[in-house]
Amino acid sequence: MAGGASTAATTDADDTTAVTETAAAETVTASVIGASGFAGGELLRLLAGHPNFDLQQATSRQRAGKSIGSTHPPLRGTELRYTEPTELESVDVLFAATPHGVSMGHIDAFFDAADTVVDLSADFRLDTAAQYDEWYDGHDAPAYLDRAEYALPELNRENLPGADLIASGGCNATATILGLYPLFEHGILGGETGATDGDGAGEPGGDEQIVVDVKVGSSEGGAGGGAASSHAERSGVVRPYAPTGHRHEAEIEQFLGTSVAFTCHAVDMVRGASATSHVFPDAPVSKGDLWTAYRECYEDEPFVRLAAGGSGVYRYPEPKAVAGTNVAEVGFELDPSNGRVVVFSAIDNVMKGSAGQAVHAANIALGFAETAGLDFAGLHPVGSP
Amino acid sequence: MAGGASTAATTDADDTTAVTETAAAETVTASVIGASGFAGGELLRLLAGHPNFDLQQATSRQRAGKSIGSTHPPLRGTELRYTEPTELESVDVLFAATPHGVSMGHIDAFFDAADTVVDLSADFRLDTAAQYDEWYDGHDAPAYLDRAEYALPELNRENLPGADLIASGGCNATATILGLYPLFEHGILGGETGATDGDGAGEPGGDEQIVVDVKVGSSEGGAGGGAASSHAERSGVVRPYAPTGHRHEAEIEQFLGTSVAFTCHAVDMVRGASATSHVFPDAPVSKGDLWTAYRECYEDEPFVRLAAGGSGVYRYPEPKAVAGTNVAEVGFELDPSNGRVVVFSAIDNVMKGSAGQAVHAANIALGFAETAGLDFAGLHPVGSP
Amino acid sequence: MAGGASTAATTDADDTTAVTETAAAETVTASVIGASGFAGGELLRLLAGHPNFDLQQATSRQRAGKSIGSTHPPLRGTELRYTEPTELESVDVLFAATPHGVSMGHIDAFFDAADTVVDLSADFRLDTAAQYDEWYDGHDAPAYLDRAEYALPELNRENLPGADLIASGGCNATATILGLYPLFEHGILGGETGATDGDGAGEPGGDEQIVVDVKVGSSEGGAGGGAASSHAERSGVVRPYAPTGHRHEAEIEQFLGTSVAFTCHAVDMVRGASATSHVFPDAPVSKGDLWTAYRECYEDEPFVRLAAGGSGVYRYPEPKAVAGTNVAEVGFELDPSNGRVVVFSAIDNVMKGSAGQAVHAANIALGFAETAGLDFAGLHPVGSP
Amino acid sequence: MAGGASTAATTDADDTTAVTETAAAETVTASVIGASGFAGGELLRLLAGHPNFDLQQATSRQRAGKSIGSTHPPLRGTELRYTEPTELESVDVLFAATPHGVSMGHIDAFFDAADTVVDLSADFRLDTAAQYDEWYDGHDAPAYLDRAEYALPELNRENLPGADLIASGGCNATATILGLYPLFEHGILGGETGATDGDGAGEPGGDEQIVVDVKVGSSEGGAGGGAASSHAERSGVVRPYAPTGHRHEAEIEQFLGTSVAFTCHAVDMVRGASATSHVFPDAPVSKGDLWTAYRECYEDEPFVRLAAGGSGVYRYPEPKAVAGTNVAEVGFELDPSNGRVVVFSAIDNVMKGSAGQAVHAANIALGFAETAGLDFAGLHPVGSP
Amino acid sequence: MTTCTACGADVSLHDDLEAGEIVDCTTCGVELEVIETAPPVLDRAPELEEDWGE
Amino acid sequence: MTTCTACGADVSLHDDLEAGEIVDCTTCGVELEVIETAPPVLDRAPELEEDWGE
Ligand SMILES: NC(=O)c1ccc[n+]([C@@H]2O[C@H](COP(=O)([O-])OP(=O)(O)OC[C@H]3O[C@@H](n4cnc5c(N)ncnc54)[C@H](OP(=O)(O)O)[C@@H]3O)[C@@H](O)[C@H]2O)c1
Ligand SMILES: NC(=O)c1ccc[n+]([C@@H]2O[C@H](COP(=O)([O-])OP(=O)(O)OC[C@H]3O[C@@H](n4cnc5c(N)ncnc54)[C@H](OP(=O)(O)O)[C@@H]3O)[C@@H](O)[C@H]2O)c1
Ligand SMILES: NC(=O)c1ccc[n+]([C@@H]2O[C@H](COP(=O)([O-])OP(=O)(O)OC[C@H]3O[C@@H](n4cnc5c(N)ncnc54)[C@H](OP(=O)(O)O)[C@@H]3O)[C@@H](O)[C@H]2O)c1
Ligand SMILES: NC(=O)c1ccc[n+]([C@@H]2O[C@H](COP(=O)([O-])OP(=O)(O)OC[C@H]3O[C@@H](n4cnc5c(N)ncnc54)[C@H](OP(=O)(O)O)[C@@H]3O)[C@@H](O)[C@H]2O)c1
Ligand SMILES: [Zn+2]
Ligand SMILES: [Zn+2]
Repeated sequence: MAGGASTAATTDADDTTAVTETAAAETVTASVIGASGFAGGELLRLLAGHPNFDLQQATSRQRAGKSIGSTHPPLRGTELRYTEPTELESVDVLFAATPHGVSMGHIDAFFDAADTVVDLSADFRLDTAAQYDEWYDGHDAPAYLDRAEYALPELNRENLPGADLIASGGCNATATILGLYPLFEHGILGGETGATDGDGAGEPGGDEQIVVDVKVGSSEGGAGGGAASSHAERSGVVRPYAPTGHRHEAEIEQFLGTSVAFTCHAVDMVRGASATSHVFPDAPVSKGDLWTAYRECYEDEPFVRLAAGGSGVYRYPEPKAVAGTNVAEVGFELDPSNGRVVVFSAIDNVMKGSAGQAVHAANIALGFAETAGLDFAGLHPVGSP
Repeated sequence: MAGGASTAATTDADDTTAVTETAAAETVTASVIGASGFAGGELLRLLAGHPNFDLQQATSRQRAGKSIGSTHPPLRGTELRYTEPTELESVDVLFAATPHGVSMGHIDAFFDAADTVVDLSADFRLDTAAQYDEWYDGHDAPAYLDRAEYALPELNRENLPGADLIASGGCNATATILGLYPLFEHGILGGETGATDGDGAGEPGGDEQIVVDVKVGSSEGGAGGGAASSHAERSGVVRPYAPTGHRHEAEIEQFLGTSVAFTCHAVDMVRGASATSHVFPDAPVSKGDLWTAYRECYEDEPFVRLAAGGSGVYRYPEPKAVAGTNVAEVGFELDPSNGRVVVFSAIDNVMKGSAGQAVHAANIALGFAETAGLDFAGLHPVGSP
Repeated sequence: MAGGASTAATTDADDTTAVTETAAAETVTASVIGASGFAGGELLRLLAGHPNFDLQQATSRQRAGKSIGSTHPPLRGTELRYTEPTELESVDVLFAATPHGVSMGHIDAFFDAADTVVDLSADFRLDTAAQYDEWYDGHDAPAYLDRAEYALPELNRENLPGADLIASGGCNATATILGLYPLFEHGILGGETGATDGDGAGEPGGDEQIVVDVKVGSSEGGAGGGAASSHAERSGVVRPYAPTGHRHEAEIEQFLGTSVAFTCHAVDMVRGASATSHVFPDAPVSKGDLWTAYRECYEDEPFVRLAAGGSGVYRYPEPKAVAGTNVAEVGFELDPSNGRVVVFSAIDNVMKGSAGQAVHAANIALGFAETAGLDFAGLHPVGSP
Repeated sequence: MAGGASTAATTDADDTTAVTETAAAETVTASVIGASGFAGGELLRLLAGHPNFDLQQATSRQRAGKSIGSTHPPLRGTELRYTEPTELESVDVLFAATPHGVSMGHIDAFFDAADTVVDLSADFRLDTAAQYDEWYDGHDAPAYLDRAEYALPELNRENLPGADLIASGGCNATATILGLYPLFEHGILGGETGATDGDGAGEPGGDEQIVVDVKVGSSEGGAGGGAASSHAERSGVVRPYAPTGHRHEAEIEQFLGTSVAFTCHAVDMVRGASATSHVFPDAPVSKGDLWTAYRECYEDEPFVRLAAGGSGVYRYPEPKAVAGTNVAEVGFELDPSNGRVVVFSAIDNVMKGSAGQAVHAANIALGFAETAGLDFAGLHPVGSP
Repeated sequence: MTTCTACGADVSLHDDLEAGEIVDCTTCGVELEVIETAPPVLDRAPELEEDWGE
Repeated sequence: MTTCTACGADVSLHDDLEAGEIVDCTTCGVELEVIETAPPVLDRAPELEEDWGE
């Protein structure tokens, strides 16, 4: 017998010592709904290696009774088996990694089972039912929208301690917002009006045309499968899959206070989302101004890494440099011929774009070390991860 | 209308007729300089299957004496061996597929050997020496610039018959120009001033901000190799390799009469270039207007195929749908939320982006059927070609 | 000797002559059952470019009424639409590219509609009903088994002229048999008993242990899709998918007269099948003996190319060198330390492994030029096609 | 600033404290020779996250003075810079990840600088100078061969405590040996004579023909690059790169006491080595016998995971299931038709095949926890890592 | 021949067309529903939110 | 704890086991059917010819 999970167990043991020393609140119980999916599987992996979480249940309707390692190779050898989502036991924290619409339909049941709910879907990210009417098919539990805190910790971590309904930011939105935020924060975009105020309700910006051209990997589509996402059809693509009208625009607009012209392409990788934002500030900026803006925003951030030129092979953000990690790479370049700023941001959609961000947010909400369970630094070389 | 198998079928029929009618001019001799490279190898392949060309020499300094099949598997079994580029014999047509700067340095020798020179490099694409000073390191043979005809046959085929120095359009420029041209041609962009007049010297357009976000395969870098383009480092990337300042901007601007904000990413494919252009017309347009513009420009083109929505897996242009072919897929979508038009164009950089376009131009210059030698319709399924 | 561009050139010339000479038999009508699948789509593509076939119908139950280009990008712009397989019109030749079991259930209806049936499935490949009982779930129409001719033209083309039920050889079987056949033919394996006699009924060989280790692309699984063959799960694999007991063993044994120890791995490509056969001849052989055996078998074959050492990057057979073509690359190496012969063979499973081989067989059966419609020589460079 | 590396840095700081508190043996200093390469970079990453190592120097001749993060993205933000290998400072342990031949030429200098040398190359893996004459180009420092301990901890961990010259097992050899060892250990292969005795000097086995068919990723070739390993040429291959005569045969034979018929293919992944061994035991075995053999050998091993059938997508060993980890997956299947046992083993060549195995061996040699620094469990989903 | 309501191209239709049948335009690919048959009248078919890759 | 019929490893089972339930062995992965519950008896579950990739 062998591998990851058992190693994690040893680690747990060591940490247990630490736990004994500090305080009872140190370890909390947690379950994952939608654990057989890609985001849910990542949550299982992260919780297994996390010093402060004790995993109780993992749900899957289709695989109930099977071991979690039968789906997720890194968890092979683990004894835990999937249970039905209708058989939730009491835990401190419930992570929901189900498709859009599921959490809003079961939120009462979730709170019956847990004190804190961390939702990875879009169900509680927007502020108002009206937004759900506009971008989705309405909302089943609008009463919870006020209670929910959107979580993109770099921008609003102050809102998270003690939050009991956390709406973890979406993958493409996270990449885009992290890339553009310093420009708004430092007044390079948005005039005096556009800055966000930390609760996600920015004032409307000017009439900037912000073009965001996104490239994503196949894991964004989830574990389902189907002819269009088969290996033969999906390999080697540069395929415009959301030419316009991507729902994450709603989140971006809510957070940055400006709309974006957003286009999404599927490319040949499994993990990764890369956003290239093309913006045209009203007033000229220098590359030094940009460095100042980005450094001031992110230099103390444990999960943001700046890459904006430099030397060697890896000069700008790229998804494979952050694959498997909770790190967002952010960078920029200035186009002297037209005053354009090109902003690049790259994340692993299954980590910083979903499960990692959710754990990060939970760490803050529950008072754990922010980086607990999230310290994997990535691999080099790595192919198309 | 356009494309694939149907074109091939029609072509066969037409050619047979043509063959019966015409005569001696039917077959010309041709040689390829830089034949061991990617574009040069493709030329060898195309000429071998072309009814009107008789291949004489293929040059490579490093592989002189070796058979051309030793480098290019599709040519295995062929008797031809590489020769030194200094030992050119007389031919009707010389194709040069050498790195930038080589043709301009040897252009006199090229014309000593041949009546017609088709150059695949950027050496004769720009109109003036001043442009070479601005975008490159100047020009060695500026006297030839007037003589050269830029070749992007869909836009300026009328200039090509009889041309004796042909500068085949660049890969990323071709993709971009084919995507944007109908918008200028139909006044959707460029006001009354911006339209091109067919000789590549457009009038300056308005102050549109045209963002062009390009994704390219590794064959654009040529056959060289090196640590950064090794499989381990280059696999699975979404890597900003020309964030700003790409030299093809010069060509695009020369042809469309407007500058573009251009950014290029390397992605994980070998053949292919995909350009996504984001534009904001001054006046509102409908999807019907767009269809009219694109259909009028391209419906009779043998090598342009429109893809703009529809159903199935392949709804918009994508490189793998045109891999191995001389076809450019062009499509568009309208973003109702901000009046943006998103234009997608996809080509095989080794075909429509270089060797195929060069043969197409030569066909026109020499009075052959336009599609001669270029009828391969592509593969389905295909992975990351 | 054989292959690529040279073949194409010769073919063109020959065909022109042939066309002038012959007459009415020149063009026959054909339909494809299962045309929305991978093998069926390839048939459509090949028939569209074939000088002697006139495509009538393409069936798909799920896509009836839709254009064939909606599924297969190379056929975009073609007017033909899918029809129901129950509405077959009369044609000369019917190609069936349906899953195992369909043809045997509809064979009477097929012959009602057509004079000649070319089946790409395994339904008529084996000689006896007993073999279907052993390897499959029995046979529905055993009376047709005697009438059917197995088609692997390099080995039994003499059986094909005039055949009216053709069972096109399987992909992995084709790769394996083409690799091993010269060893049996030249007595390097099989003693005096093992040689095949052309009708697929070889005498049992000796007790050689022949290990065949196969690597295949995802298109072998067909166009279906499903979670296991999704891009995210299927990318980057070296996955043993048929560790033992692959059904193609039956075909190989029937043809070579010896059983093989056969194991199949899925690897990260879409098109391609590569068989590495490890054999231990009883008597020592030299590399010269091997060259003699392989050259004598294959030097006149239009679709077999030998690659067994040499220089450059492409020294041994590999699938990407033959992607899109009907060529099989075959090669070998001698292991002096243990007398082993390692045989490599590589094909494109959608071409030489199914649709191309079927057209090749039909060409022979109907008296057309063998290479008609099959002259594409492949691409270089090419990625993971 | 951010990410993995800073976390690692913090850890280092903490550990320093720990060192002062506990005992001298707790934390040792280490340097890496050849740190800009793939194996060397992985060592840097592992040592940065290891509780018992304090990294001092990382050498690169070509990048001396540059930061280690400039080459290896996971280490971005780390302050350490490359130094010349000629400027080694004193450390407890020196890891050498240089090409074959370098360590043997500098071994005296290495021992001048360090008490313990862990070499990742083949320079000290074989027992005798005669073997180096046979398989390599002789040996420069044969006197050290007796002193060196080969390290494949699952098989000979008892030899490692206190060893001061460790020759970490080769990647393909490790995969092969781990797969076959239980068969010899349990007498399924090798008769009464073939079992190894733990010091790598097995008795000669019987005359089994063991065929080992290996598939490897591009990182096995190191960070160099070159035309043949460029992305365009190396993508999508199933390329026989060592048809016969691979040098790892020497290691395998030395350890298992039997020769193997060994063939290596390059496939399209970056990290990973997969060995499929086909063996024909003299006496019949059942699948239960195999389970007993493999479970008894490996059930307590922290880094071996058995996968031999089961359900779901991941049924047998495959490289992507272990990418980034020090785990070897081992499995098997029985072929009832011919008594063959097919053994599959899969590792990450940069981890279990080199850097991970070296750290594992060092952990044992120095008395640390075996799994220290090696607890990453891998990713799911993951593409072509 | 009938005109596609989306792109304006001609759409070729077979003879025994039935109302309610879905065909696609070979130029733009949109799915069109046959509303009437003699003469043929086509309208944009209701968009199935078909998954096509993500 | 019960023994897997395929690989011989221990299989951990939860308390409210029901006959007919399918579990998999965490060592070898085979699917096992619960034949009896007190004490638990497992047998190899009938193999579904599940597609797992080709
Ligand atoms: N993948 C990403 O990159 C990403 C990024 C950001 C956010 N997200 C969000 O994370 C969520 C999960 O995404 P995913 O990609 O992991 O999807 P997925 O792979 O399809 O997994 C969905 C999971 O939910 C379960 N499930 C489905 N319907 C359910 C229902 N009605 N009740 C209970 N469980 C149900 C499924 O298992 P059973 O059907 O067996 O119960 C499965 O475990 C989505 O909301 C997605 O938008 C994903
Ligand atoms: N690859 C593309 O997608 C693409 C697209 C559009 C345009 N182009 C243009 O096409 C040209 C060739 O590109 P490529 O990608 O095929 O490059 P490549 O693979 O690097 O090939 C270059 C060829 O030129 C030869 N060569 C190099 N220097 C030479 C010299 N001084 N004199 C004579 N021959 C020389 C090389 O062979 P020896 O060194 O052995 O002589 C080789 O055959 C370039 O100008 C490029 O910009 C390429
Ligand atoms: N792919 C290869 O590499 C390969 C190689 C050698 C041989 N083959 C053989 O070729 C055949 C087709 O393989 P494929 O990979 O192309 O499969 P595929 O992609 O799954 O296509 C199957 C085709 O058959 C149709 N079909 C399915 N069931 C049918 C039925 N009951 N009646 C009529 N039509 C039916 C399907 O369309 P509708 O469901 O819409 O009718 C589809 O057009 C198989 O027998 C396979 O073994 C394939
Ligand atoms: N890659 C694998 O999968 C793998 C697996 C098992 C074992 N190994 C073994 O590990 C070793 C390293 O392999 P690799 O793949 O990491 O190779 P690599 O990527 O080519 O790296 C080689 C390293 O050695 C340095 N180097 C080269 N020549 C040197 C010299 N004469 N003196 C000092 N330093 C020198 C290089 O840097 P500078 O040139 O800048 O000094 C570089 O840092 C090899 O012996 C290999 O056989 C590798
Ligand atoms: Zn239309
Ligand atoms: Zn078991």
